[in-house]
Amino acid sequence: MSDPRTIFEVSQEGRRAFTSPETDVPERPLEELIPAALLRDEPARLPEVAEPEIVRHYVRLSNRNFHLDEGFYPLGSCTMKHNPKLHERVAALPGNSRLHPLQDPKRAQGALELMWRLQGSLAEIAGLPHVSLQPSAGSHGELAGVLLTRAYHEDRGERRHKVLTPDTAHGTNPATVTMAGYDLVKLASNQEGGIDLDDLRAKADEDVACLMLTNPNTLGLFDPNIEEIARIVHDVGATLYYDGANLNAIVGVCRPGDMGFDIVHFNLHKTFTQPHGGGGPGAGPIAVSDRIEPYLPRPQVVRRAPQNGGEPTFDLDHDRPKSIGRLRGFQGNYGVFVRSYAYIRSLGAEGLREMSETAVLNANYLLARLREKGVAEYLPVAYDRLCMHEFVLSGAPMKRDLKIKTLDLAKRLLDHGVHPPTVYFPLLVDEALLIEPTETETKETLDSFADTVAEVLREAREDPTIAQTAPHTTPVRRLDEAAAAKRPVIRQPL
Amino acid sequence: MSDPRTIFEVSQEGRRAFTSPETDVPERPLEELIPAALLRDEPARLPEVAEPEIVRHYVRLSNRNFHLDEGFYPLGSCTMKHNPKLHERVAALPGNSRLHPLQDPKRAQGALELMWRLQGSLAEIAGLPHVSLQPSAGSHGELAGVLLTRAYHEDRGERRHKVLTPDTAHGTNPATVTMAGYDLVKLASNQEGGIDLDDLRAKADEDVACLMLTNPNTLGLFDPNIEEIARIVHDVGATLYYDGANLNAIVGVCRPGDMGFDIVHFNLHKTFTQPHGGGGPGAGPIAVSDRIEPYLPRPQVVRRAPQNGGEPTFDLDHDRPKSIGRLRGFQGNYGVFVRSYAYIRSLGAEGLREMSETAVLNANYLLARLREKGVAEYLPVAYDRLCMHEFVLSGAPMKRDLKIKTLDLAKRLLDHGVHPPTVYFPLLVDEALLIEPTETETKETLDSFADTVAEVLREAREDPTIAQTAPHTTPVRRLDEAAAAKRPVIRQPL
Amino acid sequence: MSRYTSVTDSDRAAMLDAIGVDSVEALFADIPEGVRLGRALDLPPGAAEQEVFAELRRLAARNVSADDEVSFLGGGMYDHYVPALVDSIVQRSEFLTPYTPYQPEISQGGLQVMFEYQTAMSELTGLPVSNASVYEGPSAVAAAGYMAKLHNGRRRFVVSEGVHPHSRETLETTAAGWGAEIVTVALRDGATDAAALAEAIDEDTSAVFLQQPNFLGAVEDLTALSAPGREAGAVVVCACDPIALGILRPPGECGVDVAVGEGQPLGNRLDFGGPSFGFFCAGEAFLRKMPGRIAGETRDVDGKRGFVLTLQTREQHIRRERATSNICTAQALNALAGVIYMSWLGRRGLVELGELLARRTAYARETLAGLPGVSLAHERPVVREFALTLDAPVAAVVERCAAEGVNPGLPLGEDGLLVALTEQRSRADIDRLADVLGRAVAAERTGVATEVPA
Amino acid sequence: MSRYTSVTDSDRAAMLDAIGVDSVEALFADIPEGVRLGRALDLPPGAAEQEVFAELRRLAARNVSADDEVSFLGGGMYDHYVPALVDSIVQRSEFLTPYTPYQPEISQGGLQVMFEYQTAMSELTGLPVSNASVYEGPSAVAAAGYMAKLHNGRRRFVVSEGVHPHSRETLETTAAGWGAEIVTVALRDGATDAAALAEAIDEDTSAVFLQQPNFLGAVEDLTALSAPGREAGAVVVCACDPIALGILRPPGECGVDVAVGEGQPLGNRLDFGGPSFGFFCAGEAFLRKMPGRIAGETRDVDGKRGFVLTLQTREQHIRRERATSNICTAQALNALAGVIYMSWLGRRGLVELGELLARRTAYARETLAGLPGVSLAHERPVVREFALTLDAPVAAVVERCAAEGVNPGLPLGEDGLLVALTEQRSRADIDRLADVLGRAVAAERTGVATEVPA
Ligand SMILES: Cc1ncc(COP(=O)(O)O)c(C=O)c1O
Ligand SMILES: Cc1ncc(COP(=O)(O)O)c(C=O)c1O
Repeated sequence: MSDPRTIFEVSQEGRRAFTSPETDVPERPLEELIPAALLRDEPARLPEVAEPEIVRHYVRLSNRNFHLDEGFYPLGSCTMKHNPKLHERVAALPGNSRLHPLQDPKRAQGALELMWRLQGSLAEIAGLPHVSLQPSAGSHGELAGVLLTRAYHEDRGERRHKVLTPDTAHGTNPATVTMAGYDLVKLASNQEGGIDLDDLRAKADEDVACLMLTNPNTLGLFDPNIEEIARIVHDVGATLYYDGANLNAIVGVCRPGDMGFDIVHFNLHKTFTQPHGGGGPGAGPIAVSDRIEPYLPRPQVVRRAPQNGGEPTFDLDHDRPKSIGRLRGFQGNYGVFVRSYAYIRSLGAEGLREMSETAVLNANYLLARLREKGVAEYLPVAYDRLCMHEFVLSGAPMKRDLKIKTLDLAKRLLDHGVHPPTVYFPLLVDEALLIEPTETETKETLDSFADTVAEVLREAREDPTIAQTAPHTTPVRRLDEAAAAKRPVIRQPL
Repeated sequence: MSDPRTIFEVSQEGRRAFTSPETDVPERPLEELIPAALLRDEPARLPEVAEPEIVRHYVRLSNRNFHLDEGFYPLGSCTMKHNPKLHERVAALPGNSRLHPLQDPKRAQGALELMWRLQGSLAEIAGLPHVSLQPSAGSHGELAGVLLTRAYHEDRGERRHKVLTPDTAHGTNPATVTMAGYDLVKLASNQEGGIDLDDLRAKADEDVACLMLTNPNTLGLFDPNIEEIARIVHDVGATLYYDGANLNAIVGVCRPGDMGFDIVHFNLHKTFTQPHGGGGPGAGPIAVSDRIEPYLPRPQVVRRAPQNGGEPTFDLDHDRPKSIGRLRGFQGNYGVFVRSYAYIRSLGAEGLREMSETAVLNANYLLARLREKGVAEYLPVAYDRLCMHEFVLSGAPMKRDLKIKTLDLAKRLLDHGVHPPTVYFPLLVDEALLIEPTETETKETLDSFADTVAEVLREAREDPTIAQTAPHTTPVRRLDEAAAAKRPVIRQPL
Repeated sequence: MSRYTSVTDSDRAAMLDAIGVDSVEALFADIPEGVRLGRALDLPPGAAEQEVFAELRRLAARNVSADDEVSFLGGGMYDHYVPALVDSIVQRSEFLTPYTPYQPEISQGGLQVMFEYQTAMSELTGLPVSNASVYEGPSAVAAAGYMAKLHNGRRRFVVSEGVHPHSRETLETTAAGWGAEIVTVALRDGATDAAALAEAIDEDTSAVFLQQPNFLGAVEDLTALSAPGREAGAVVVCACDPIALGILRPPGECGVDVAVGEGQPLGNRLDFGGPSFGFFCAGEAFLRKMPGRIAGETRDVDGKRGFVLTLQTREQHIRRERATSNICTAQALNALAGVIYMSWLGRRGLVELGELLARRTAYARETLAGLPGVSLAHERPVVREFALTLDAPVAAVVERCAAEGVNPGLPLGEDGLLVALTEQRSRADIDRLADVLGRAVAAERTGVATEVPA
Repeated sequence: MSRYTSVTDSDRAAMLDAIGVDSVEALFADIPEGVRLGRALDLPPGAAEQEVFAELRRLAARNVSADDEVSFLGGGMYDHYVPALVDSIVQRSEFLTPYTPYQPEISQGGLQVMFEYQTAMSELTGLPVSNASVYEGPSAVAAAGYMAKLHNGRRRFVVSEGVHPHSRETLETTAAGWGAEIVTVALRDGATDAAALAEAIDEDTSAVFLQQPNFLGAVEDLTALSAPGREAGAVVVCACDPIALGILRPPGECGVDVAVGEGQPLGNRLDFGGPSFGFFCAGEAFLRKMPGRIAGETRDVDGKRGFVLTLQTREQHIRRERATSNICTAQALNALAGVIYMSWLGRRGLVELGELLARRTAYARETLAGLPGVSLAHERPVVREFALTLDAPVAAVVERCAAEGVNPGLPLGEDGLLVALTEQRSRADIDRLADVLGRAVAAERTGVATEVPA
């Protein structure tokens, strides 16, 4: 495939796809309406292209993406499960897609009821009574959670400046801690990949505002000491925050609220199958306990008791004096709520539990299958236990014995038409590969992935250079990321 | 790419994508409702696959198609112009897509008005006053046209058994003649690629019912003798039929009715940009003169004068005693009508003429450009004149001097990511290539096509085997069509 | 320049220069003065995308669609739920925009889809040969008539009155071309009169035409009805509701030679009657006489599996006037929707759907027949559609129901009503119909002088 | 097994066997008894696709969308026409379903889109650096505040009252995290009071926040308003309506350091407020402090052009607590819609659209201001939105208009109304608004005791 041109390079002066509606009002010169000094001298140099070439340009570009509807996508921590096509249909209903966010709640009852029902479902799933749908993604939920913690403590006249996160934490956790104005304190992991309780006891003091945890954690392991952890954290008056990115492992089996978490965020674009869109949109609703509720973001979707025997009505409650305030404009990513609500309605209580059970079954089967194929010799599992919905392999022996790094393996997998697992995360595992198959994959797909990994290792035994120089069949091959960062070219010169 | 499996090979017993709505009525055993003798013993062996794998299967299959949104598609006689995305949106409006064909006309006024307006637009474009939208494609329109001719003559007590078609005619013309119970008489072409008038005069007698013509014809040439041809045909009392497949050359410039044609079919999936869908759907409305009108298919969409000063209403008129009757169920391919109507509204009178002018400009430019590139030496134009919207090259010199056939050139073009022109048609040109760029292509695209053809010829001079064994980069290479026809495997053994 | 063309003024100048003419006019020199239009077309000016969309929205809003009322309309097309995955796949440019697969190497997607479709239809009908689609139902019946004529050269068609009126009329229209005689056999108690049918068949009979279930919804005894035709060497043709074939004995097991029908119920939208697709299946004997395209499996030069259009005697081929049919562009995209839908239903889903329909239909039939002034037009077994006789003028009754947002079905003559169900009509909808229809019939029956709502 | 999973009973048996456990239960052994749910979730049972669709259709039907009334609502999101090609491209699985492009070799489509988007936004704002999107408008303003803090370490924000209330509140919420002080500067005659602004700015001021056009629709003199902030070493941030930037002097030419805003008007649906995208552009000085993703051009080992995510200090990287932001999943698909829309409008279309809006808005403003009981809240120049003062309670007036199918705009306080236009509101629509609003105001003004329709 030849180097693709950008839409700006396709552009030819004078072409256009847009036809303006006729000017049905007086054609006054613009300068009469707006002082010339405030007007542009030159039009913005947007592309000039007719519809057929715009379509071809983006269709061709689209074919340079690997995607979930094309093949296996076991990207750990991202829960790349199938996105039901029904969800796009319901999100596109004019009553949803054409509804203005500032429409009077009286005339948006369907949307508010859907949000209210979704809040209820998420509360039941989290085991925590109160939900705000506002955050736009997981990290936004994290920020909300830490700001809620701050509001909670300040309301009690407490000043705390530390937040704890384990060394297995996802990068957004520490970043959130800093953004929210706290000092980060890292916790060590124990032999089993869980929190080192002694380290926790040592660090948990009155200055600690919160412990942010993922459970199962980013190793795909459920921390069996969770009750003790909660006890320790609560004893020092801190909050326990649940990073919901891994919720897909436990829905209907156990609930963060029952584990003692005070605040939970959901990634609707993971567990509840909002398509990822190549980097968003998503949504990161939060569920909280009673003591945190007063501080939830404004506005809240509420149900008002039926007036004079009629139907109950739904409204936006802005009157929340202790609220941390808004985290964004309007009511959140409603289009995402529609999809996730449709998903919860489609699966129901039983289906949701089956979803998690199958996710865990698929992960453990794939792990076993890889072992069968003798992969373990070069890619041992980091923690030799049953895993939950994902597991971590270490590429250290492979690097030592076969001279191919985890990165090389990943790039070689591209030539086999599968998306590589998450690589070099979590940080505490050397040459880590984080593998999450999800519940929507078939046994055949898992088998063939295991065969492919085994095949790449076999090939490397014979000739490591093939993997070292992979990929070979992709639209472009390894790219010079260093140069890109050193001399950034981040827009087209026109 | 490995051999793709069929959906039946993907199937695994017990899997499913369908969830049945609950049975909300008594669950009576089927045998109570329908005698067992009339029931199936075994379920039909349809595939058993969950949604994620159905989606992947067909998405992957789709990527084994070349398509118009991917690249240049100069398939002569097929008018592969851009399909505006707006048309899919309007066709999908529930008021259109969810309208039952047997809805009472009173409650389908919007649909009937749209059809009535489309009839009017097509009548104006054809220069013939009466239109029936019923035929499902061009050949269906041809059949209608010949049956109308029969009805017209029989109504006048005439029995005629011959239909004339030129040797340049598309295969559907002769096939139609036979299906309609007529004997085919072929007309020779003259030096300029038009009808040989002497041959026509010789063959035009009282037994001739109709002359079927395409103008511009399949050589892309406009027959300047059209008025004389019409005179000859009408003098013997025959009808003159216009195969509208090439209408894209002349819209707004001249009209079949004004040339003397009695009956015209349109290919809405060509001139009026209904997407081809890999072999349909299309629509083949017909326009006719006053003397043919009484015989038009039933029902006709009509407008009824406003009752008591109200709006005019639209209706289906079944009361047409002389009608040839139905050609199909219901009212025709309405979804196609919606798209074509949107297209006519988008372009308007001026835009439609510009459409044809640009189609002709693009064709002549591409022809000139190929000449410039020295292609003419091996691929001379069959008739060295200005062409209309398409033109024919002969691969005879190329075959003789470079040892590559038209088929080889076509197959080699596949490796360059363009769709080949129509090959070996029309039949009277040796090693024919029929090239139709359409108006929606850019000058750059035409230039690069010319370069590509020149490059293939250059390559063939050095090494003809490359083209002879092409394609090399497609999902499959040349296929054994003979074996397929000799030992047909036309369904999967289960 | 429209929004779909790209020739700028400077492009045009350069292009004319390359061609060697000085104006676009000059390119049309071959067109005689006498036939030139010499004026602009009398059509409205072009409009912006949003304006065209707005106009079409206004028009569409003036139709009462299956979204706007509780509809029991059937009679050949049925309001089944079309799963979202069908739309999302069918709308892909890769399937939506290519032409008929003339270049198999770059058309494997479409060709394999045809092969899968043919397999599924062959399973459904119990016949070994399926083509890749014809236009739609009634013209498929007519095409079967033409194939019968090619097969046995006879010119006499015996047609059951249970065959859809549109199919019978279409058969007549096209048969007129080669002057075939058509004999219609009446129904008895809602089903084809077997004795009368046998009566009507003779050794000049080219084909016998049946429908399963028939136009009044009755399940026919195909095995019994096929026998006389086969003995007389006639081709036995049966038009079928593909959904009903999910539970009914397939025509191929009943002595039927050719099974055709309207494919719309298989994952296609109503679209006010089209585009949908017609299916066309037959026995081995007809392999080389089939109309339309057929995809076949083969190998490429490297031995790789692939698919091609095969058994073609059409279009750009020699002996063109000897083609077995003139059909060229058919309904590939609609057949694609059909095979996706069948994969979605799956082996068990197809049966579950048929059973659900049969049960809800039985419930509806009993409920409605229990209404005063409403009786069954026949008591034959049915799958998803049945006919009623009203003791009131059906037109007026329908208007009353429509005024309450219910479309009770298709009027048959003065007092008949054809009621159809799909899985989208719940028991609650049926009860609603019973209530509305009951009151409508009562009002019209007792002839109370109430204004019929327009 | 749901319709989205494929593990049959025999699959499960084989899989458990390979794992070496005898039940799925066993896989959850690590979960302590004490925290197990031990019951089914209290949620309704699952439903068929058609049932879920029907339920969501019922809910959606209870909203009054921009399809159901003539709406002049704006205030941050605007009802522009979204061309069909945007939907058809954005809905392609290739764009809809991949994750963030962590593997550039198989993500060139998405990465090049980001690069094109960054170029277009840079053109629109007149600033050299754009990221690939943030969540939406108001949180983009807050993100700019955090970047300013990283840039100059100061903790004081001076905010014009012309900045959207949602943006100001979001800024406060997040600034609370690092304890910044926020000073609000009032408007004078509808625009930011330049003198008061200069007043409020001191050497501790980290950033100055403006909006163009401001919340009341007035076009601000950015050049004048930026000066004092720049002199004081503060970061000048301006939230912009991207459509207005088609004709207004770009912030980058007015001394603005950071231009952010709500991207919805660029080809994104209303969606009751999201998902859309926020844009974030800045001067070179901020290149390495930008939040979110940025795509950069580079070459592969064969020298082929390609694109990668660059300048990342986020997520799976070291020094994570030093990240310039925590944003991870952003709004890539919405930004894609944005760049497709901008390509569709094109260089000239963007200007034509801006001019059409300015002219229709001028017409609407004059027409409405001419109504008895209606006056202009300010007389500043506007592009597509303007504020009115009513001599009547706005809430009641809006209800009256709604009853006639017109949404006159966003109520401001007791008697203010913010009216917004898009190219979808024709002169006829404006005249309709004038008629309906005029009567509504008259009725409420003279306080006639007519029932306010609910
Ligand atoms: C463990 C974990 N936490 C947090 C996040 C951040 O979520 P988002 O990308 O929705 O902001 C992710 C996403 O990758 C994650 O995997
Ligand atoms: C010249 C000509 N006539 C007739 C036809 C038949 O039209 P359709 O395929 O719509 O039946 C075609 C289509 O290829 C054609 O090119």
